[in-house]
Amino acid sequence: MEHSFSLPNSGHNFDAEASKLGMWLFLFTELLLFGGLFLVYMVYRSLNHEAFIEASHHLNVWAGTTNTIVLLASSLTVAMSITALQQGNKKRSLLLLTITFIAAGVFLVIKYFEWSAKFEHGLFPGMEHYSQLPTGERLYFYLYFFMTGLHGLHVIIGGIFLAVVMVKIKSGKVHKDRISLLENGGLYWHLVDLIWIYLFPLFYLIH
Amino acid sequence: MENINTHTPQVAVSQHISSYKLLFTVFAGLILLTILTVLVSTTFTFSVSLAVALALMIASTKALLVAYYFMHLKYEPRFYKWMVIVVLALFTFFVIMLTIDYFTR
Amino acid sequence: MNASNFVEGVDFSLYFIVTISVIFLVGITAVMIYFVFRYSRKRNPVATNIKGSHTLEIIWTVVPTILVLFMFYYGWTGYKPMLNPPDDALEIDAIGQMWKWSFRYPDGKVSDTLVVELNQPVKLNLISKDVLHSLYIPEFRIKQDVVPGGDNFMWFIPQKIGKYDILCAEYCGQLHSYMLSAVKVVDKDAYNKWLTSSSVPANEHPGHTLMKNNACLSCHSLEGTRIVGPPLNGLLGKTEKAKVAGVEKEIVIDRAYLIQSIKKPNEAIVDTYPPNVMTPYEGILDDDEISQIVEYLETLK
Amino acid sequence: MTTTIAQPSYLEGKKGLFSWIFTLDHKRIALLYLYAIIAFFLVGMTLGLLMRLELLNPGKDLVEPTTYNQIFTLHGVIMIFLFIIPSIPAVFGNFFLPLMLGTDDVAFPKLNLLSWWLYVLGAVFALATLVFGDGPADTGWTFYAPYSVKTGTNVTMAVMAAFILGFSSILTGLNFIVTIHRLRTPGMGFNQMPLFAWGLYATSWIQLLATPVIGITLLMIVAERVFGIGLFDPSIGGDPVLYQHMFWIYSHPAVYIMALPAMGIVSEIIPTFAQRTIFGYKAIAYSSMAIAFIGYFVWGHHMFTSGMSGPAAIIFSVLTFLVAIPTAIKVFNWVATLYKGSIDVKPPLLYALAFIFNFLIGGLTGLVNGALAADIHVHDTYFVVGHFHYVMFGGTGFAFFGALHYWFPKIYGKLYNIRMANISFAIFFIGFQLLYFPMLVVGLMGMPRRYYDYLPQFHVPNVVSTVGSWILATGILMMIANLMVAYWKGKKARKNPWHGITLEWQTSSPPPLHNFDKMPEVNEKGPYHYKNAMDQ
Ligand code: HEA
Ligand code: HEA
Ligand code: HEC
Ligand code: CUA
Ligand SMILES: [Cu+2]
Repeated sequence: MEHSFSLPNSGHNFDAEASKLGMWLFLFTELLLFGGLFLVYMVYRSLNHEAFIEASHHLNVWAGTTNTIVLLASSLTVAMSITALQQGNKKRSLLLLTITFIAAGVFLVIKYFEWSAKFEHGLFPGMEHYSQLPTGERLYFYLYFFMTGLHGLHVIIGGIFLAVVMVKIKSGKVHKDRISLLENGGLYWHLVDLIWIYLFPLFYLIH
Repeated sequence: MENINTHTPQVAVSQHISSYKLLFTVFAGLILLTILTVLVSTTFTFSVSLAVALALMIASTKALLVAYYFMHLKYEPRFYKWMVIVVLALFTFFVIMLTIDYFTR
Repeated sequence: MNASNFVEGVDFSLYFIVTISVIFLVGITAVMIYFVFRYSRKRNPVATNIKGSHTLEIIWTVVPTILVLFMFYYGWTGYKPMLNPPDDALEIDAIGQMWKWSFRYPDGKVSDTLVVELNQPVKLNLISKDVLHSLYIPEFRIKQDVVPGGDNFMWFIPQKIGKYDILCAEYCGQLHSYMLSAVKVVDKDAYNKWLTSSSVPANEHPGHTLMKNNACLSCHSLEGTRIVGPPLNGLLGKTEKAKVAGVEKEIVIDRAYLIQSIKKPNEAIVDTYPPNVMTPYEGILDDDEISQIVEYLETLK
Repeated sequence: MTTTIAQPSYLEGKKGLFSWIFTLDHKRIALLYLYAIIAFFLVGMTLGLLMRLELLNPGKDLVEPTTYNQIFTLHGVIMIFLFIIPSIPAVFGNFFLPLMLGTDDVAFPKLNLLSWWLYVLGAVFALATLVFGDGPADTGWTFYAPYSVKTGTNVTMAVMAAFILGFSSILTGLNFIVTIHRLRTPGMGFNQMPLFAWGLYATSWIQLLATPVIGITLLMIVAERVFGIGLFDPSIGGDPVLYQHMFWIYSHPAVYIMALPAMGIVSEIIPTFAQRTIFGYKAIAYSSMAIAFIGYFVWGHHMFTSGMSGPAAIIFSVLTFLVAIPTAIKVFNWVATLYKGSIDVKPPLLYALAFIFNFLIGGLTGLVNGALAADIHVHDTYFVVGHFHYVMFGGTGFAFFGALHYWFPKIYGKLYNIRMANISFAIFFIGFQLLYFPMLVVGLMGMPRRYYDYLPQFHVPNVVSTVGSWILATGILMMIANLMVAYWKGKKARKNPWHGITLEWQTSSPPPLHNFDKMPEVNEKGPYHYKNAMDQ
């Protein structure tokens, strides 16, 4: 009579709490990945203080501010789309995610223009102008490209993640009672935002 | 650690639903803080360390808002908050140790 | 008498820790073996469940804590003086580069071996021209990394006449284990005599001297054997294959090429040799010195 | 009562290569890791043997200097990233964590498979350096800048390998944390968990939180090599010492990734063979967490000679000594567990006792390294090489083989020849001491590490050491042969040959596909509460 029992807590059963916990843990690794870069930034900024201030003048504060607002707005829409789906409003949820998606695009386009401006001025590591910069400023630009580049990569990954979620919402695989994937996508997206919240003052706002 | 988990996880986890209004309020706060930090850095001249401290404080407030409301940290079990605190403490320790080395050379 | 003023502190911390360690090692091992025999299944067929003891836990937390704090303390007292060189120390630049030590004295004299005067404190300013090295004098119990761009130093008082090994203790590439030298501790008279004597053989070409002093010879032979870099004899007029900006080219070696090869070796990488190994000597050697070297190279067949 | 229809064992189920390399079953994944890890272990050891041959006499014996440098780098990279870090968690953690928790798999089986594939990919990268570019890296496993940026060998690929393997390690850790939090069987709280699970739990947090730092650091090295100019270059205001900080922020905690699971194994083996409850369960469990936590803040002890500031050196040294305390607590509790036990001396116990002995020597020499004055003398000498082989090989390595002997009957349902196992253990142990003790001596005499050639005064200890390596090799090969013979024609093992009482012994040997035919019963009084020694 005992021959069919199922183990409790089986790994093969869906466990929403587990997947959320897993996502948070993953976010911690992402935080420390950037954390490593922030440590390097901290040390080099303290060793080359003047140079960092000087170099930061090459950045456009308005572009940075706009991007900050764009990213914050996209975070808002993701959070709202979760609320929408929790309330069972699939359409609105999809709409909000679409807006997020577009915001991600806008962010990347602005970043693209910023980067190409720097390229034109030859500020990319290894370029002519770059190698004539005083010491310290070169570090700044190296870090700038490395950190915003890695962040941009995360924006792209987050965007893909959200796109997958959208498809699954459409096909009904992700819905009101099984919302984990959307929540995790949201968590990831907020993390991307969180990191930018620090990148912005550290690179754009040193005066 | 004991409080989360253990016995009946298959039951759907209770979901907190954040109202649109709350989310909007938080967003408004975030925008205000962004404007504040830009204003502070472009219009006033502080001593360097004060400026850095201010910028980081504002950024951290923003981060806290995002984590607390957008990421639903506020509604998570206590264990999640502990994890976040431990991770941040860890990073802070890294910062402190590096600072000790570089500033006492 | 110890070889240097640091031997006592370092050795004391070592002996202190080793003694305690041996006591613990022997004690724990003995108890372990005794238990295994005394409570073997044959002698003790039924075990007693003992869940633990707070008293014991506290004892074996507190006792080691106290012991390690002493270990720390003696480590610290042995180390602290290394940070504070006396003001009257003689300052010598110790230059490390792949794979050679050289020592520059205040009056400009450059030497491969470090010669110091008995009981006269010496401070070595550690300068690296390429990668990390570490200057290690085992008998003196001192070691300090030589960091490019850094300003590390080490100091000591030599207390015993003799000759002691200098080793490189930080991995620095192919010939790391051959980056050896020696420190010679001599009395005042011998030191002064050495300082005023010239180490350069009278009829040596100045280019040759420069090459000796700048570690060229640890990578290049002058008679045709391959070490790390290509042999440097008979170069002028020779054709060889090299990669220029990633493109294979045939190059006829002339004066300008030699000068460029010394200033910016990475502009043209000789076939079958690695890039980035040779330090660009631009800024290290001035134009006069480089032309002296090139002049000397031209004399080699 | 137990009239269950027995399921086929996990080994019998589906056949064929694909049923293995794409399996989601944690037990099969564990075996995939086991085979890969043993293979790399043999490669790494062969390289070790080559080094010892080269060092038999001063001067050239066998290879060129650069080749030697590449050999010890590859040896270090393989041993650290491909053998010892994944070893116990990925093999025995994967296999036994779900069994010990009384559940049927880890939390994310697909992620688990992904970890294995990342491991394979990383391994391919590491070995590809043999073929592509200008040969394997010759930087040492520490990849210190600026040499790692300058050298012509294929550092980029080696570093990428470490990066990928890091991700594999992170995902394993993540999986285990969630498994432990979510999948314990009813009735098993954290304090009813076996100590091996505690060890893995502490380890997983290190894997999760420390590994990303080295990931990013290694990416900086790659970027630096690709753009030819970079972050640790003093000529642009950078600082090579910062690289060391970043490297050790991970790599010191990583040594506890290696040690904690091994300590978990020892905490399993000792109570089983003493047939009594473990002494100080909570002390052992929580000291694992303490080691993991304090272990994050001692990285600077690898850099005492780098020109670190005095105050920083003091703090790192004090913390280094403090991290020894929780380890001491464990050692004392293990020894106390033998007291009034009913001890059955079988090969797994021998390995566990050897672990304690070797780890004592390794740990106590670690204290010498941690003392500022003494470390100035012994840093980067063979004393350090001796220290870390004692803890890594003498400690974790012995625990790995102990675990293999302990769980072999459970994994394969076969029993090995105990006599042969004892003999090979003895040879292994003696060879080990002969190989590594002279390193401590020659280190104190002042012989630096990573030396292709050495001064004549260091000759004798090096000869002893090389001879030891042959004896050790004999022992290991005998041990592996013995286990292979058992695999092919060993006697069928009983369900519970050692009379253990953690949950993995409640299922058949080898376990069925879904781990348990019958709900496992949790011992409410704790995982090691033996009712009556011999009643199973
Ligand atoms: C499994 C891996 C492992 C483990 C567990 C340890 C454990 C320890 N290690 Fe080790 N270590 C390495 C692997 C490991 N190490 C490696 C790989 C390197 C070299 C890396 C490289 O450069 O390539 C290294 C290098 C290294 C250094 C740098 C040396 C140098 O380069 O100059 C130092 C310095 O402090 C150190 C210290 C310690 C200490 C204090 C412990 C402690 O955790 C040990 C604690 C244990 C005990 C103390 C024994 C048990 C205690 C008792 C029986 C109680 C009685 C004792 C007391 C009185 C306290 N280690
Ligand atoms: C778990 C980790 C681990 C293990 C197990 C070992 C095992 C061994 N290591 Fe280890 N070693 C390291 C980790 C490890 N090592 C690390 C991290 C470094 C630092 C690297 C660096 O500086 O960057 C190092 C450095 C190092 C050095 C210092 C090099 C130097 O500084 O110049 C030496 C020197 O003797 C050495 C020797 C050995 C030997 C002889 C073994 C012996 O165990 C090997 C014994 C050999 C056998 C048991 C062979 C059995 C197998 C066969 C005979 C082959 C059969 C083959 C097939 C069937 C395919 N190692
Ligand atoms: C660390 C090792 C190293 C040192 C020190 C070194 N070189 Fe070189 N050298 C090389 C290598 C490797 C090459 C070949 C790769 C290249 O062309 O850059 C080379 C190439 C050269 C060449 C071009 C040879 C040819 O055949 O075209 C010249 C000339 C030269 N070195 C001169 C010098 C001089 C002069 C010094 C000292 C002032 C010196 N080198 C120091 C490693 C070294
Ligand atoms: Cu210079 Cu090693
Ligand atoms: Cu360490």
